[in-house]
Amino acid sequence: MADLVQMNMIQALNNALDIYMRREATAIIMGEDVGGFGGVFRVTEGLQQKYGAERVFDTPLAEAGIVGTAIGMALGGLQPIVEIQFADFVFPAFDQIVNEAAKYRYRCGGQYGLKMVIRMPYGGGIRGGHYHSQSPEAYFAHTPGLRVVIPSGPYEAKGLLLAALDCPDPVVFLEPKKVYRSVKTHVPKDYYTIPLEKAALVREGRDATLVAYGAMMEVAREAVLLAEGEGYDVEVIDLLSIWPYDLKAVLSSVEKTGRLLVIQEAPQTCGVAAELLAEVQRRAFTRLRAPLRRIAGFDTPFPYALEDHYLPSKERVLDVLRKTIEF
Amino acid sequence: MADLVQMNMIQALNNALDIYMRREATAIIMGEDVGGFGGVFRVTEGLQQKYGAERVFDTPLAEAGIVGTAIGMALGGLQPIVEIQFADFVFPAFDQIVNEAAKYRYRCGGQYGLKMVIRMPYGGGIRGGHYHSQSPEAYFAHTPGLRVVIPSGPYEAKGLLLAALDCPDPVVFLEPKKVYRSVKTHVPKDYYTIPLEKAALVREGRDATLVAYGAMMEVAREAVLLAEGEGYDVEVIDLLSIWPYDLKAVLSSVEKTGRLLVIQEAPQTCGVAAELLAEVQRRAFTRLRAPLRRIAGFDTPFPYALEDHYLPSKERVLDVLRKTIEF
Amino acid sequence: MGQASCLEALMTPKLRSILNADGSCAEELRDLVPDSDLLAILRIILLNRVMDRRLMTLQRQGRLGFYMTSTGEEAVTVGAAYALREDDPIFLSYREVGSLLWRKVPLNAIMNQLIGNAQDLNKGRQMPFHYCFREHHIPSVSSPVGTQLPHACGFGYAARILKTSQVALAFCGEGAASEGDFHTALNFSGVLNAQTIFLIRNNGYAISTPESVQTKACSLASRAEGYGIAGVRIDGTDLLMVVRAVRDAAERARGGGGPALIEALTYRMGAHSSADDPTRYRPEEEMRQWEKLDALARVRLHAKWRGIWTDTEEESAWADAEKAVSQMISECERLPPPPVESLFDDVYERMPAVLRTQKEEYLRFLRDRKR
Amino acid sequence: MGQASCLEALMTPKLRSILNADGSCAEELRDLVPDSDLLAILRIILLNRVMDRRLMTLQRQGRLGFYMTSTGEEAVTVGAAYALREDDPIFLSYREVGSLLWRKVPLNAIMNQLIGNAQDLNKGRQMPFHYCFREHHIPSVSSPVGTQLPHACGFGYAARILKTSQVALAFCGEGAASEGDFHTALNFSGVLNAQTIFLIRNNGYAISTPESVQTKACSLASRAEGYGIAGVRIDGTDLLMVVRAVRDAAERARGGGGPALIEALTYRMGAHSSADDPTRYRPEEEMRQWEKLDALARVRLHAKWRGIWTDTEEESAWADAEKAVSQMISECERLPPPPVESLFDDVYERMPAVLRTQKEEYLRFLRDRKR
Ligand SMILES: Cc1ncc(C[n+]2csc(CCOP(=O)(O)OP(=O)(O)O)c2C)c(N)n1
Ligand SMILES: Cc1ncc(C[n+]2csc(CCOP(=O)(O)OP(=O)(O)O)c2C)c(N)n1
Ligand SMILES: [Mg+2]
Ligand SMILES: [Mg+2]
Repeated sequence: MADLVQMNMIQALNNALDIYMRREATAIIMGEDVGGFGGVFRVTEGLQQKYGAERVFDTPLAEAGIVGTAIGMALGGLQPIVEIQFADFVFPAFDQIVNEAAKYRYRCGGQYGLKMVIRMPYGGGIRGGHYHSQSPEAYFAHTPGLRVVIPSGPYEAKGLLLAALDCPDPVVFLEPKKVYRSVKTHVPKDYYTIPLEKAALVREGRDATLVAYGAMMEVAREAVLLAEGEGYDVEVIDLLSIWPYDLKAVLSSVEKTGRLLVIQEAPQTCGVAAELLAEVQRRAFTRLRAPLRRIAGFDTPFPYALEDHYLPSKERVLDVLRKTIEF
Repeated sequence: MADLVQMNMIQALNNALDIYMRREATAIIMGEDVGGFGGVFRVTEGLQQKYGAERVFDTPLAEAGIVGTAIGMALGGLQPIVEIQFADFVFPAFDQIVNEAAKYRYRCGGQYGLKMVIRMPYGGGIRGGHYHSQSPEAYFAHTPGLRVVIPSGPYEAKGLLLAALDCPDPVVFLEPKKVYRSVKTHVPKDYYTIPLEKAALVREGRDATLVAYGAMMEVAREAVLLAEGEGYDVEVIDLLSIWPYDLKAVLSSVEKTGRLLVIQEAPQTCGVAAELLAEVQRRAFTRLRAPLRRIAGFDTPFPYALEDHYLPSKERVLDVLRKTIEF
Repeated sequence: MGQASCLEALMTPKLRSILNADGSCAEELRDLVPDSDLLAILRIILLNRVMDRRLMTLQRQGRLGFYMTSTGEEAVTVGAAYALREDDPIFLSYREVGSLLWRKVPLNAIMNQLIGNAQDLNKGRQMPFHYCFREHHIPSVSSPVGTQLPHACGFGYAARILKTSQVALAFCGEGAASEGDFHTALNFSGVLNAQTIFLIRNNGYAISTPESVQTKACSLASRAEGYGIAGVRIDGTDLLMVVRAVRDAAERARGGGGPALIEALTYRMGAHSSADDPTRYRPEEEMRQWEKLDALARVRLHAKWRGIWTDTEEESAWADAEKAVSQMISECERLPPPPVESLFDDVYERMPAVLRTQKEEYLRFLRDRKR
Repeated sequence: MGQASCLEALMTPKLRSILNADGSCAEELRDLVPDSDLLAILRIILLNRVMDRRLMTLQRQGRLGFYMTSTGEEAVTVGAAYALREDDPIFLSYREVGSLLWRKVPLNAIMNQLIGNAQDLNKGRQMPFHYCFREHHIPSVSSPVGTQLPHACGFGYAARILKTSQVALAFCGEGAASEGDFHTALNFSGVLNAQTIFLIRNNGYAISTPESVQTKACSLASRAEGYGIAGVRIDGTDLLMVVRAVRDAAERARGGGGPALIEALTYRMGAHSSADDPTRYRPEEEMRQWEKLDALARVRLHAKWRGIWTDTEEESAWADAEKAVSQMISECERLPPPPVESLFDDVYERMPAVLRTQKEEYLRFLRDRKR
């Protein structure tokens, strides 16, 4: 078995980047403050020192420029790994992502493909208010041509990032910043990947299926423990790949349990949970024993002082689990 | 009763703008080529001549600048009515729309609000390929703080635009360009509004509820006629306000029919149809007689040569209606 | 240009300045800031520094979520506000509390925002520094840098059309000047002949990124030509020069003469924010060099040259500032957070039914839990 | 500057040009384009015009979805391609079919794209003009204007790092220069020292919008200074000047000397596109003035001055062009559209399960309908 090391998510991501940069001479890392400083969350720490300032470098403060030039670098034979400092600041680059990166392979009939990863910390729970808390995954999932991936812990972060880096499509890689330093787990020292488009069955259960991803996995785990205390046996799925996603895994779980609850921090309307509910109710209709449910951020901008109310909590999840199972 | 005039959607929109510009001296119209030229679709034709170049004017070619300066104009006491030449080109302005316009009122505790309308032609059916065909409504519906409105015909266009113009919140007003000149209907000559957040019950029926909006209303109508020929009695709802929307109207219809089909041209995943299905199955669960269904654009970029296959067709709608009703 | 050459630039004649190294200035330029105003400004700079020091400590104690100092840049932030009319809107970036202090925004109003408590005019919706004081003509601050620039342009157009004779001033950092919004704002302002001033606080750094990585341009003011608007580069630690440049630009804009870009060279003496550690990316020495050139040092020297400021006066001003800040902290810290129900307000002017349902369901959940 | 002053600008010494009004040039500058190349370029210009005329007609007959002419701008589009190395990528805006013709992209490949048929390398996915010819180093065109500029910058960085000695050239219109992407691309190119040339075809209009509404700047080339890169403004109807400017810039960039911005003044002689009617917004007279200055008129005059071009030769060149275009049309129009199944390819390198399900369900629906 591979050597295991204790790592938090930052270290796991840094380690994945290090392994990849060592292997692929054409890979480069760029973004605001990612160079000597190592990024505001230190994910790229030490990499400029190791791989030089031509391969790991700070950019001017302009997200459209970062993604736009990265596209050109990919066309020119480099493999850009881009950091957007916070997911909230990705929107100036939105056109370059949804109109350019997402459509490039399709629009030229496959003559070019863009092998690039756009990393960004996302999500709430750090008292960041409107602009340091958003969860934009649904915008990207609604955009054909992009892959959207969200790890929930250090192990997932390393394996998924390495898989994303090996993937020939543009990948939007969202990192739950609340989890960055909050847990340490055993992570294999060497190269490994967690395949894209595959969800992880985290816990088996009979009574209901609970799907979450990113920082909400922690909430899911805690809620399920509470539910266990009340005698409910809940199956938990970590979605990991948000799009394209593992519908099969979700379906076969719901076919067993007949009940589904999806958690997301993003505003509820047109979010990822809506997508799962819509698709699952269609395909598992006859097996359903209760309305499929979701717990999401409210349809308000992300608040500052009241963020604990805004974010799905284990108590709310328990409440809905209870209602779903007792339906 | 008010005088009625035959108008196509372009004329109805132009007429609404004319009425509003006459009434509100602080209203201004800006966008690419909207001045002397009257816009590439001629929606603003004649308005610069009437209201002067300080109130109706061409801007430089930069959508972020258009929306960004419009926000400032609204703060400064003007009421901007902005045209984005095609919805496909709104993405450079995405940050200004989702991070600024959408959050402005909330973030300052209501000290300022932005009374502004962002108009844009959207949707397929004109052989516009990737970049003259997109339907971005879900991006905006997923963004709390914005209102999203889509008329389906000339009558709706005028009444909804006048309501949007009277609304104190920023409204993203999407105009189905395929319908721009394709139908003429009787439209009241004078001022009237169609309230926001209200759907229209277009046809009553017992067997299933069909929800659509924008250019898809035409497809819905045609499909329902075909279905009628097969003996199915389908209720049709024109959503009109995409967000915030009239859940009550949809629910009470589905509670009656037990069946729902939603049509959208946008890519399927995380679209508006997903939202409706998710919410309706939760709230009308015990009344459902068949899986709720949606017909949407495929999860690919919008194509050029094969757009007739991409767009939901009346035949596909009929096919799913049949399957839903015979479930 | 990197920070070294930025220092050099402060010395070159191309850069416009008024104050001499010894604190003197040409006699006829004194009137730019009469003695009484100079004293008021000096006191505000002291207050600014006390706030920076005390609130940074508060942040370290975990009593404040986040903090950003503006120490060193007060000649720009206070000077610009001073040079404007009271009803000219100022679109802040975030590092310009000095402008608020000149505008006489109450200290408690500022602190309530920093805390996000029940009295915060923003209703606790935003992180510290995202001020909005409509009464004082301060529109809402947002994090994404540069987004305020087109707003200021649009406001400046509205002012022209509505003949309010207001001039909108927008601050941004030299980092923010790399964003697309900078480009569109400046270009639109020329075309719209907006009554707008864009003021770049070029403090040498954007977090860890030095100006040399931000652009290869020798000066950011040189961008003005590419938009057909006025451009000037000034010594941003020279209060009189700041006042003159902003006043000139405001007068021209008010008279229909068009917008202006002012690049004010200054230095971020502190960390980027309470989350930052600048020793990781810049030499101590560089920071020390700037201490002689910083806003307080230069304004103080000038006031002494005028003979209107003594060490005793300074001592008592520091004491006043400490007292005011202490009072502000103790009064504001006591206040409760905003009520839960307020979470759902102000998304729209009137709450839509779909959102009311979310609110009701959540409040019911809270009630049920209590039972 | 509006169109009137644009015309003036063509006459001013500030604007760099080589060809004189009578078609002559300084003897030592002839070698910029040797006689044989000049003839080849002239023939391409004729071909370009025949395509424009014939395909516009085809469009009016409903046999082509959309068309855009580039008549008048060929000195820039052909000249720039000529001045580059064959493997230098050209990032097209959309009005540069001349570059493709110089690169010897087969006429049928161009036409297949315009039609979007089964042989289109883009598989019928995009509107006319959204070319991509990887073999000829032509990356994919996209509608949103200006988005190609950062791509060219990034490619130019890759070329430097990978030491391919390629230079990336990006075209854009003067309208596109107002987009944020212009700003970030040029600024990044300076900082990254990218091997990139930005070439603005300033043809006076963006659809109906004249340059005077696009910017208040006197010249777009003046923006170069604000990014610390080289900038030059040239007569874009002067083939030799275009070749020289692009060649100089390419040599400098290849040698590590950094990027350049070239503003080439030209004129959009036709409508914006087949959907446009320019008589609604510009005077006939203005158009007529430009006929004397257009690329064909000036290159022809120069070729005659060199004594290498006669009316007879021109006649036979026109005939050749007509023939080639006729053949292209008839061969390409015959081809069927792409197969339905192809709709789902190339979204990702491998089709994901969720998309395969959509494909299978749709193909099943089609099969069921047929029965
Ligand atoms: C669009 C966007 N991208 C990134 C950030 C993160 N960020 C916050 S401040 C900052 C540096 C800003 O530097 P500058 O504009 O020079 O202002 P200064 O902090 O020096 O006053 C960055 C990168 C942001 N706030 N907005
Ligand atoms: C982002 C974006 N906004 C709007 C448009 C619509 N549009 C297409 S071409 C054009 C004018 C472009 O003018 P210019 O850049 O000068 O190029 P030219 O057509 O003159 O060659 C406009 C506004 C677009 N394609 N992309
Ligand atoms: Mg700075
Ligand atoms: Mg043009």
